[in-house]
This record gives sequence, C-alpha cells and structure tokens, in this order.
Amino acid sequence: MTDLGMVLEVFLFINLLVALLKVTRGPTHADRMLAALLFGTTGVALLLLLAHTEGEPALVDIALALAVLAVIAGAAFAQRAWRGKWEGNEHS
Amino acid sequence: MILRAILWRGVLLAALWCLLTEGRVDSWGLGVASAVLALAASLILLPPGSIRFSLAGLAVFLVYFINQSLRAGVRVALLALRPRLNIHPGIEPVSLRMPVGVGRVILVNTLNLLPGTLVVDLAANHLYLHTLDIGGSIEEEVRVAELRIAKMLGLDLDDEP
Amino acid sequence: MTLDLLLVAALLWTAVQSLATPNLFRGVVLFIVFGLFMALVWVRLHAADIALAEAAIGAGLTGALLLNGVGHLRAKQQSTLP
Amino acid sequence: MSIPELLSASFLLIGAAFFLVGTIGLLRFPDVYTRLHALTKVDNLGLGFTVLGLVIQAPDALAALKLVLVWLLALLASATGNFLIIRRAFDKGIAPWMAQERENDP
Repeated sequence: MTDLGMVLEVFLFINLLVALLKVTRGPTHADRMLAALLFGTTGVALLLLLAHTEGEPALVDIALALAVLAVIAGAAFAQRAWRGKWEGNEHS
Repeated sequence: MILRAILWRGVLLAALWCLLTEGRVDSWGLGVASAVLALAASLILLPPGSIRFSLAGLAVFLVYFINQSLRAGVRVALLALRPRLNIHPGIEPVSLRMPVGVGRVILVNTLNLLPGTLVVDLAANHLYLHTLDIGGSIEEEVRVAELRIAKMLGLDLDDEP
Repeated sequence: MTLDLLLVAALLWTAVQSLATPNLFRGVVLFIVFGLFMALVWVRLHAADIALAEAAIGAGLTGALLLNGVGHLRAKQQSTLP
Repeated sequence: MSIPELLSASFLLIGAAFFLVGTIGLLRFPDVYTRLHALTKVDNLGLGFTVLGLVIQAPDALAALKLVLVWLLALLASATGNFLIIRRAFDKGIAPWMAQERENDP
C-alpha cells in the first residue's frame, strides 16, 4: 500500500515538472501565475500522500498552510502585479 | 439575535480549532485567543441577521454541489483528452437575481466549479460567464444554483429580471 | 529515491532560472515555485517544522511581497517613461 | 489486500489520473480562460479523490475530518484566487479564443 503511495508521489511530482514548463514558457503573465497556482493544488495532494506514506501527520498542516497561502500570492498577483491595459505582448 | 449568532459562531470556531489540533488540549490558550479574534472578524465582516442559515438547505446544496462538480470534472477531462480539440468557448452575460452579499460570493465560487461555466465579471445585476460551449443551457444552470444557495441561506431572490 | 533525485534537480533548476532570467516577473514566479520545492525538500529531510515555515513564508508571503514589488516597479516605469 | 485498501487505492489512482488530465488541459487548451476551466475543475476533483482515498485509511475520525477540511479550504482557495485572476484578465481586455479563428487560420 505504501508502495502505491510512493509511485503516485513520483507521478504527481512529474506532473509538477510538466506544469513547470508552462511557468517558464508563458506566454502571458496569467499563464505563469496559473501554473504556479496549479503547483499549489498538486503540492497539497503530494503533501497529503507524503503524510500518509511517511506516517507524519504534521505534513497535513503544511498542506493546509500551502492551500490557504496560495490565495495570497494569487490575490497579490491580480491586485498589484498585473495592472494596466493589455498590450498583446508582455515581453515574455 | 446577536447573542445567538455569537454562540453559534463561537461553537463552530472552537470545533474548527479542535479539528486543526486533532483534539490536543495543550494549545487551548492560543485556540481561545484565535477563536475570539476570528469571531470578532466574522461579526464585523458578516453582521448577524442578514441570513437565516438552514441545515437542510446545506445538505441539499452539498449533494447538488458534489454531483455537479463530479460532472464538471469529467466533462472537462473528456474535452481535454479528445484528440482534436473541439470546443467553442465564448463569454455570455446572464442576469442575476441573487442580492448583493454573501449569497453572491458563494454563487460565484460555486459557478466556478460547475460544468462549463467560469465567472469572468460581476456587474450590478448580471454576470459575465465564460463557457466552453457557447449556446448551451447556462442560464438554467445558473438559476438552479441560485435557488439552492438562496434556500441554504434563507435569502429571498429578487423578482424576475 | 527517484523522488529525491527529481526534487534536487528541480530545486537547482528553478534556483538558477529564477536568478538568471532577464524577465523580472518570470523570476518572481519561479521563486515562488522554488519555495514550494524547498518546502518539499525539508519534508524529505524529516524537518516538518521548517517545511511549514518555508511553505508559509517562502511560497506564500514573500511571493506576495515580491509580486507587490513588481507592480510598484512597473507603475513607476510607466510614469517615468513617455 | 482487504476491501477498504482496494477502495482506497482505486480512489488514489483516480485522483492521480485527474491530475494528469488537468496538466494535459493546461498544456493543450488555447487561452487563459479555457485553461482555467481545466485547472479549477479537474484539479480540485483530483485532490478530492486523493483525499477520499486517504480518508478511508485515516487512523481516526478527527484525522479524517481534517483531511476533508484541507480539501474544502483548497476548493475555496482555488475558486477565489482563480476568480480574482480571471476578472483581471477580462478587465485588461484579453479576448477569449474563438473556434472560428482556428478554422480560418489552420
């Protein structure tokens, strides 16, 4: 059973690496940020699985913190970093 | 009225702390302090009396919500897996009967998780929805979601637009 | 084992990329991603408390502050440039 | 393997499959709005199934409830964050991708 957990952990991590491609490629700022938020959700799942396979319930708390704080980064992006009119090219 | 709200919310927040610490008792000092702060914040941000929360409504809403989000996930998953991408996305305005306040916040968050809809903007009395298949039955879905949420919160919907 | 190797590779790659990229915004987002990887590394090292701090501060708060900074810089650039 | 273990394993597998599809959607869909459809819906479902699979194996009821709480918070968090970003994208006037454009311009 923990074997399956470990396989799934590697699988989810590879998923993260594929999403990393989107972060580096863009093309728009929103794409990068959304990929980073996807990291949040996948990261939460990964941490929950790790909590199970390593038998450390404290990791659930980390997952909780990650889930909640991802919003702060998302909100900071939407409210502060990404203002002004769309010009079709964001020097990506 | 206000005492009742304080009592209910206090019990809920204490239960939440209990859940977060998984029933340990050594951190209750901090727990009580944060529960009181959270209670104050909730009273300021959401004054009591504006909604009449219904547990039966919550149950109905939860069943509806889980059912719909399963459908949403499967549908988008199938679209993403099709060899030739066959989607007709677009933005549609839909009128809104939900009064301003908590109800709207919950409605927007729910619609974001429902099949084929994504709220892109919120105006005085309508929503702009982005859909994957334009020309579908989006208006009806919004009506259903509105009704369920209004029942849960004991809100009255505005008249027919 | 596989997970650890992938994790180290990803950590190093995001670190180098976030420092080397000429695009400020890309650097910031990569830094947020780096914070998440760092938290996972702490988890693998059995340091759950440091991982919690890293997830909260590195991936959450510092990311928000840096994004705020990018916003200010851009507003300033737009007001000084024609 | 006992029946609960089997059930849990299959939920975990379904969850992982949804995550994979979410990533595929992120790479394949043509614009910000459609990509967000893939993210908000599919990924939350993936997390939901993962949580469900772990809840079955949770040591006690409190631990199980806490896992569900994580899912609910993640749901709320991603719905809110995504709404903020998408509203900003709409504000900035990013036009949604249309199917016709693709037919005219293969």
